[in-house]
Amino acid sequence: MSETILFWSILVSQLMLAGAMISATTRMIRGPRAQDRILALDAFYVAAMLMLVLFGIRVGTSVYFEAALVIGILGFVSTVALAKFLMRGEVIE
Amino acid sequence: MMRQILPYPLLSLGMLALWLLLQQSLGLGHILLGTLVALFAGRALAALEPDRPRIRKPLKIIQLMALVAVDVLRSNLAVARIVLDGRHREHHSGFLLLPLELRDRSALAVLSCIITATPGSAWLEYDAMRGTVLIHVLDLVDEQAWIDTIKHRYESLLLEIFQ
Amino acid sequence: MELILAIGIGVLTSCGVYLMLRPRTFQVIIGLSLLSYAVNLFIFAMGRLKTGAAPVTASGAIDPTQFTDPVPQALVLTAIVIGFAMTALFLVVMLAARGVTGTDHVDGREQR
Amino acid sequence: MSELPVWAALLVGFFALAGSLLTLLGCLGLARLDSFYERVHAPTLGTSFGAIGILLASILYFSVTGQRPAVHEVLIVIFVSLTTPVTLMLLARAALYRDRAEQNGNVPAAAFGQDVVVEAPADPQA
Amino acid sequence: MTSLLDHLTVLPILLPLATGALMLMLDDRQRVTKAFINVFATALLVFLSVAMVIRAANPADLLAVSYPLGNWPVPFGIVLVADRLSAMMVLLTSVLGLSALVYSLARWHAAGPNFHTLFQFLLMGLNGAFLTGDIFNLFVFFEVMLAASYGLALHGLGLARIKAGLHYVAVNLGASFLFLIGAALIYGVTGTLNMADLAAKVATIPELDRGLLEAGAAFLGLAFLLKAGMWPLGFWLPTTYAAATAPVAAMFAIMTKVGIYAVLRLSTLAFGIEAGASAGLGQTVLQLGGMATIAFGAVGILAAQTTGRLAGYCVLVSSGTLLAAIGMGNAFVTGGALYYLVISTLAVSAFFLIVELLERIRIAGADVLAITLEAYGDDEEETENDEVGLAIPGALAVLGICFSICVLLLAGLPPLAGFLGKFAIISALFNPQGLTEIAPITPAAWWLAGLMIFAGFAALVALTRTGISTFWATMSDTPAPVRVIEIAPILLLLGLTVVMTVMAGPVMDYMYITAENLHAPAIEIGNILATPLVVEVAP
Amino acid sequence: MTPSFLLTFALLVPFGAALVAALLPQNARNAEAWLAGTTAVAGLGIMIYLFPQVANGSVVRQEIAWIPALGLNIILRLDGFAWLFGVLITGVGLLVVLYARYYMSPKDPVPRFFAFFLAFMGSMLGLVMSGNIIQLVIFWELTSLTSFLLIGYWFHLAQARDGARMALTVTGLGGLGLLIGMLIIGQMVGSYDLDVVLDSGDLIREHPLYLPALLLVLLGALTKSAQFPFHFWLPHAMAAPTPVSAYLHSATMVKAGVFLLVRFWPVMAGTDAWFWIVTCAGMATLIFGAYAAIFQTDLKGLLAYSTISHLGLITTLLGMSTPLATVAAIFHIANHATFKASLFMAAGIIDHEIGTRDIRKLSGLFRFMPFTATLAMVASAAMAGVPLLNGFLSKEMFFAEVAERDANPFVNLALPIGATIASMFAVVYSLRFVHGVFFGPKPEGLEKVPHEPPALMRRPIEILVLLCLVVGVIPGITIAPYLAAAVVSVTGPDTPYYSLSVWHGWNLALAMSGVALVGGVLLYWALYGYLAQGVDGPPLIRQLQGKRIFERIMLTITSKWARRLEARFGTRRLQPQLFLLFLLAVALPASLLMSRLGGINLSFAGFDPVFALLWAIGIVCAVAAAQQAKFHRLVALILLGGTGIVTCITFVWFSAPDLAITQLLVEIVTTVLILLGLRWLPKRVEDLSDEAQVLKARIRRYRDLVLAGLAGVGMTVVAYAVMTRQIPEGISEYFLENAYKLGGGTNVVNVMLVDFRAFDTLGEITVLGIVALTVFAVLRRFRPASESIAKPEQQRIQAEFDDRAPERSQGDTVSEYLLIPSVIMNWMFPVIIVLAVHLFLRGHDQPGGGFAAGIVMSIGFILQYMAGGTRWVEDRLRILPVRWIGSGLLLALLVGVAAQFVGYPFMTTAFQYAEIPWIGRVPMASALIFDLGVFSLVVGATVLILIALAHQSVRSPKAARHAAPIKQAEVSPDAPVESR
Ligand code: NA
Ligand code: NA
Repeated sequence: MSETILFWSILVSQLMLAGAMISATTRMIRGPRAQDRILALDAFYVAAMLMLVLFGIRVGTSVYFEAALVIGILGFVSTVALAKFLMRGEVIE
Repeated sequence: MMRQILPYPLLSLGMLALWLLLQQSLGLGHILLGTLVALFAGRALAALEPDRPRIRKPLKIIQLMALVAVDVLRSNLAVARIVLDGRHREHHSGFLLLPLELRDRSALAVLSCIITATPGSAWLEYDAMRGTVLIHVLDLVDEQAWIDTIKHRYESLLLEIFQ
Repeated sequence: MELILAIGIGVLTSCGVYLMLRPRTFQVIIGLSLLSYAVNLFIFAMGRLKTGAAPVTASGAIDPTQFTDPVPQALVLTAIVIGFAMTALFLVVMLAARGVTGTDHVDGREQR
Repeated sequence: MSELPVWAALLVGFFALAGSLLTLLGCLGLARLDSFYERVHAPTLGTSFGAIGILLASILYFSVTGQRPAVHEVLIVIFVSLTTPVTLMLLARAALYRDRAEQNGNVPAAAFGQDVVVEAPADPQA
Repeated sequence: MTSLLDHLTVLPILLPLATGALMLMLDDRQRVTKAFINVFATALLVFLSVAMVIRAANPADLLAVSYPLGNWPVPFGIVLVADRLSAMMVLLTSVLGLSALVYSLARWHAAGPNFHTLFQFLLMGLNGAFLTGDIFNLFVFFEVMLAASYGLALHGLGLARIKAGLHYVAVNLGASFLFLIGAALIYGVTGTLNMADLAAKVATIPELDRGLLEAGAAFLGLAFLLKAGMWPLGFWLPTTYAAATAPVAAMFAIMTKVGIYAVLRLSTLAFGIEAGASAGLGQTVLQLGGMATIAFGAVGILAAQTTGRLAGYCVLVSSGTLLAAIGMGNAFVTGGALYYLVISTLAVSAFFLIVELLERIRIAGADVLAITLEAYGDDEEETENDEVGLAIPGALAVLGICFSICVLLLAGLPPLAGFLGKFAIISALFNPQGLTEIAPITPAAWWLAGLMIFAGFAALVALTRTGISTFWATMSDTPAPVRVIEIAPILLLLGLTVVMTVMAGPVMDYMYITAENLHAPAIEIGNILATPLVVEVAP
Repeated sequence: MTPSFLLTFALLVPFGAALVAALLPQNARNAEAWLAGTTAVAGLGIMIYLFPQVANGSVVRQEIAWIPALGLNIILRLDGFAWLFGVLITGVGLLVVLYARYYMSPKDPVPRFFAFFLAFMGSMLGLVMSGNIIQLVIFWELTSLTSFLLIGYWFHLAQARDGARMALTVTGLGGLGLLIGMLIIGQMVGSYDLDVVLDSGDLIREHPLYLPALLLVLLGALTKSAQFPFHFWLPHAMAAPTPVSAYLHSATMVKAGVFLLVRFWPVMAGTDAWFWIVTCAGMATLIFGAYAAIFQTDLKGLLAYSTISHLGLITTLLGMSTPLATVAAIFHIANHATFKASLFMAAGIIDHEIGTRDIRKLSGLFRFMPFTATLAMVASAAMAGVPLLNGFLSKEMFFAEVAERDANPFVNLALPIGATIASMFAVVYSLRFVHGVFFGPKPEGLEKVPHEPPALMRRPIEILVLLCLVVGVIPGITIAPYLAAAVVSVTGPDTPYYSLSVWHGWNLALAMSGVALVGGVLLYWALYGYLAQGVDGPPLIRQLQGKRIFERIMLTITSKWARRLEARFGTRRLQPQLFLLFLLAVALPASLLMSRLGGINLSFAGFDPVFALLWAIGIVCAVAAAQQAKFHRLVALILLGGTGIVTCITFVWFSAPDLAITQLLVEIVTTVLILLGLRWLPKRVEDLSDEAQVLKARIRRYRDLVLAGLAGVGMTVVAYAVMTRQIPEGISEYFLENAYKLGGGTNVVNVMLVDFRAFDTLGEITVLGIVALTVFAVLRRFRPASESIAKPEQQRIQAEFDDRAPERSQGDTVSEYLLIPSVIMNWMFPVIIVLAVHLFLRGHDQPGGGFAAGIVMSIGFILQYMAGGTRWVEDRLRILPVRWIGSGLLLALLVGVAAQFVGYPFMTTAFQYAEIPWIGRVPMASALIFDLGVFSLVVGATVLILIALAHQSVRSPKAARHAAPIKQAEVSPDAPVESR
């Protein structure tokens, strides 16, 4: 019983996250401005991170937790770099 | 002397907590190792010499966090509704210039985090000279309500904690 | 699952190869990145696919069939590192070439 | 996947679904909202209660199956809510600058002095 | 494993690595110290590799040549194998290394930072590639070698080097991907990375998987052939080599040989007579490609407008000859080819060193470095380095003699070893079962022999043209000075070819036994798979 | 001294002497001459001493092992024929040395001359004494090379350079042909030993490869002895000093060609192919050379063409394949050497004393140098075939042979007529030489009064002319025994009888001689008027200039065609190179896989919609990135990030947490890296160039798309095929089973990296280190593109804004921009450090490890750089990345070496569980220290790469200043210092 509940709820959740990632991807592709795309990439990162966490639940191991944590702690670095590039034309001054 | 070893006691404590959470263990060995790591991390931050935030009332932080949690949950639902409404809703979003009394960089950072982390409001631009901040609000029905919320719920609390 | 991954590898390869054949250095560097994704996934795939069988063993005796093949993973790790290094190198050479030749064409001059 | 009680499964499922739904809505907003400044609000759904929901599910699941409290997921929540604002702030400010420099859209002028007009960059894309 | 000699196999890799890393701890301005360390280490490397060749030639213990890294059993851990071929290649590398290094001390080592470290890392990569018995480890050492070569190819910078460097990097990155795909595919089909283990398994691969295995080998082969400069994969080579600084180009002469070595090693080990249905895989490609390379190289030699490019095309001819010879799959031909390999490498290296001195005669009095510095340097660059060392008297005559020796070697004219190498190959082509056994000459043999002769003639024509215009037609009264440390390495390299001419008998014997072992690898495969481990060390 | 040792000695002495000669001082003419003379005397002495050994047809032989495995040993072999050549080489050599002592000017650098001369002598001796046919080729080519050096001796003269090059090219080509020919002969008989070859005549002549072998050997012989149509190099070789001509172009080198014909006569002659080719070439050369000689205005040119003609005569004789003709050929080889060498020397004396060799300017010299004139006249007479001189004898034998009846009526007629005509021409050019130079009016316009040369300079001529006379008058008691020895060694013991007597009675040969002599005189008389006009070159065939044709051919082949071919079959552009690489990478494996893959069953088992959606995203991102990469670089970079994330999730999906973490981290660093680079890439704007170009580009794009598509399909098929196959029994189980037991870690991948396959990791981090150093080196002298030297547009606009607003100062915008974010970015620094330590320490047992930790640490640094800027960070943190790299490598290395000190192979690791109070069991694996090395290196390398790039922004204002055409007005030293 609990297996079934878990299976379906995780699957649906993952599908929703995949949907989230698809939305973000459309924004990444459609733009129109660079800031929109970067914003979308940031959202994409977050959805991906949550996807990893859900995957951990799905296979019942926390061995993939660090991967999610790395996105959580460091995922913003590349978006920060991109944002700063937009604002200043260079990442490190 | 103490300041050299432990320039940021609260931060180092936080790092120790981080370490222990990462290890998922409260073993003595991990506490010892974590302390070493935390001390080192504190020294590393000290090398960067950022402004040393002076926290007067640490306990108020918990109150603030609870407040924020509730607000964030509320805004989550509100924004979710707006998104679901899609294009059919009327435009309410807009910019908001907010004068602040808060000057401490760390406090401002916390405030900016709160405002931005709360769905529906985003911290755009802080003018240090005048102490004003430009905020974008997704559902800007009542401008003054927003100003009041931020000033009374968060700023005053932050002023208490940091100054 | 194998099919999806195989198609993914194929598409990444196609994009990578196509970009590496383009005349602008930046296209080449993006192509290099895509191609290295493809190649890394390909190496990884050579160990066959298993879900939820990370090669992190317990300390006791273990049953090897319960785990995925660790060898390709070790190879991919090496390949990722080397790929990163080479991307950095190519980037810098590309910048230097842009500086001295005045064009971002891979041949250092516009093709007539 | 050892013996997970039904109540826990239900709870885990609920949190996971709720979190994913919020994240999905956020990203939908990203796709559907009209201007950049509106879209900037959308991802925070995912980073706040979207993340909290899913991570609660994870905490619950591993705490119940692992027979000991697994709370390290909290770290993700903390750091995500600490770092996302940084990104958004930098990005929004950059967008503000670009919109002002190009004088397109209804963005408020710089808070100080007169709005300085400099030739707009001829780059619509990057 | 208690004596240094027990670890001999791994030392040619460790010594350069340690030296290179150690020099990183020194400030870049301590160039003299670095030069001393480097020369000392490289000389030591020569010494070690001589010991290695001696050991490989007279193996007291057949098992001593394979070295199980980390004391892990073969085929699980990485094993190093210092058989006759590997030892010979390592010796060649170290000799070239010493020569190029000494030459570079006259000026080039100061043209950019960390030259000495990169140089040692290049040696490490080369030696590792020659010594390893593991396919993926071969990839890693290829990359070490390539990375160092990228650095060295760009050393000194300037327009030509950067432009050539971009192509060089791009093309070789493409090849690296193929290498990875090939190695992975082979692993996916056979489940092993160890070359000997692979060789033992090839015959027993299910028929259904054989196509995949061979496709994997084809990917690997392409990567090797690109390094070897086989037509149509070698167009980058003349440009890159011509653009590189002289000592670097001299070292690069052996980099193509790494590709050749890998082709030879894997084709004989894994796809030799014992490979069942896969025996002789790719021989046609090698033959055709090799011959096309010779033809293209010869044409390029004639067409070359600069001596540097000419030298680059000489490399191609050498590669083509070796590839086609290996493609014959005959131990006699391989034996001759090995001799030719050593000779042509030494000759081309020496030639690259000479080319720069020739340019100096051409632009008498002009300082090459000064020109590049003026054009591309910036003022913060080091200025302290004027040339080092004593100028030699009669520079023109000595250079002329060296150049002439190079011409003889490269054109394959008597009486020097270049001729002997070609003769050994053609003689074996015509007499594949030995001189006294009568067998008809195959069309491939005719073609190859003809092309080799043609290439020799092309080299003769072009090099004579160069020599005449440099030594006879330039009326420079005051030839630019040539330093002892510039001419000494050239003399060393050329002297070695003379020694190899005089001692051709024993040297050829070494090559023939090497070739026989290569073409009958069963014993070596068995030996490697039976590499003993250190069980317990007595306190 | 055994005879065989003497052979070695005779061969080595000239080469040794050459070395000594090269080292003597520039002006040591006497010493050089003594050295060379002594050498020649020694050689001659040895020859004379050895004559008894070879007189009766026996052979002196010495074998020295060289390369037994290849059947190539040094075999010195002296028979009668080689002896005859040996005497010519040393004897004429001796005379030439004496002559050269006086001929060479004090200004000429004689060491070079004598060194080359002696080396040539040695090569020639080696050639004639070769007992191994490969060795013969070796010395053959050596004579080409040394003669090249001798011809080019006066290299300041363009004609000397050209002549030398042409001689080398032609004879070198012949030599290469000869080599192949010899290789074929070796293949036929199974040995390169000359004696074995000479014993295998029938085998060779009946072998299917006889004709190619013959053609190749003849190519060598005919080029060397300047036979038509390869004759043209010889006249141009006359740019050499006259002693060289006298030696090389009369007695020795050109004779090497006919030597070869004679040497292989026993085994190759007698066939139709031999007869037709050799005889025709010889006859054509004989007539053509003689005809051309008549019309030369240069004395040496006349002699050169005469030499060509005489060599043609010898070749014709050899072509006839009869033993008696061969006797005549050998005899004429010797005779021609004597009279031609003396004539060259005489011409040299004239040139030396008068300063010109132009017949048109010379005349009436008899009255100034009667003695020399007489000598030259006698030698010329010998050349013309006047009775009682040696030339007459061999020419009579020649006539006798061509007059022999042959089965072929054409041959029957053509040979005697051709021979007579050629002889007539010989008389004409001999007359022209004598009459034109020594008789007639006094020469005009000469700078100095001509006089006899020094007596010693004349002595060689005297000796040679004496020989002509003596042999011509009393051949039976002078030349006969030596000729007999030579002949027997070639034609064998059954050589038919031949007579050397001067008078053979009235016969056809005598009649032909008479016709030639009388006809020649008449022809000279008839041509006198034309010749007096002094037109250079033979009429009718003047246009047929071998040199010009040769040079045009060489130019066409070596420059025009070669360059065209190089361009056609090669490229210097990158795109075609990569295209070919990928094309082969598709085609070769495809050809191996086609129809061998067996059935591939499409299986949808385990299909997961989530995973499918993920890859849909990944694919869309990749394609979009590919499409955007040209004009919208930033967009491409962002989309690349999308694909990267999908890749990373895939790794997690299929159980590779380490890969996922590493991929993510590298992804982040790569993005920052490319962004750092992007600042230096000026914008690309779409340019709409002409239609044709657009069309061409489009076609190229479609072509590339097709290839890329094929590559993708190939990878898909291969990857799918392998993934769905049975897993082979491989090495992986060992690692899973033993990672903990023997490696002390539960994360098998990490144990592989730091233990099982740590050697790979060592190499991999070395690569990273090397690349960092290279990046550093390249960037140290980085010159940005001119368009990107200036500050980025954004910064300029913002600075301008700050400048205009009264209450602001430059930099306010950026500091406000970063005011709040930088606080959080600083706070993250300790967090990242803790994360790095965490990943590092857990690596051995859980996903993580030194590499991941290193990247995390460097991201921490980079984040601070982004927050505070380069100056701000470097004021606070001192990072010495190069040291990090060095110590990382050393640390990793030391762990490995430590094992060696305790007797284990390199990289053997040790681990142990230590009980530490309060803490418990702690794994202490030496691999951890190795991983620490990895960490250190990765931090150093990554930071070095990124920081080196970042530093360009700090440097760029300086670069901009540097690039400015006019430097800023410099502050004069006495100006007051306003600010520091
Ligand atoms: Na917000
Ligand atoms: Na201002």
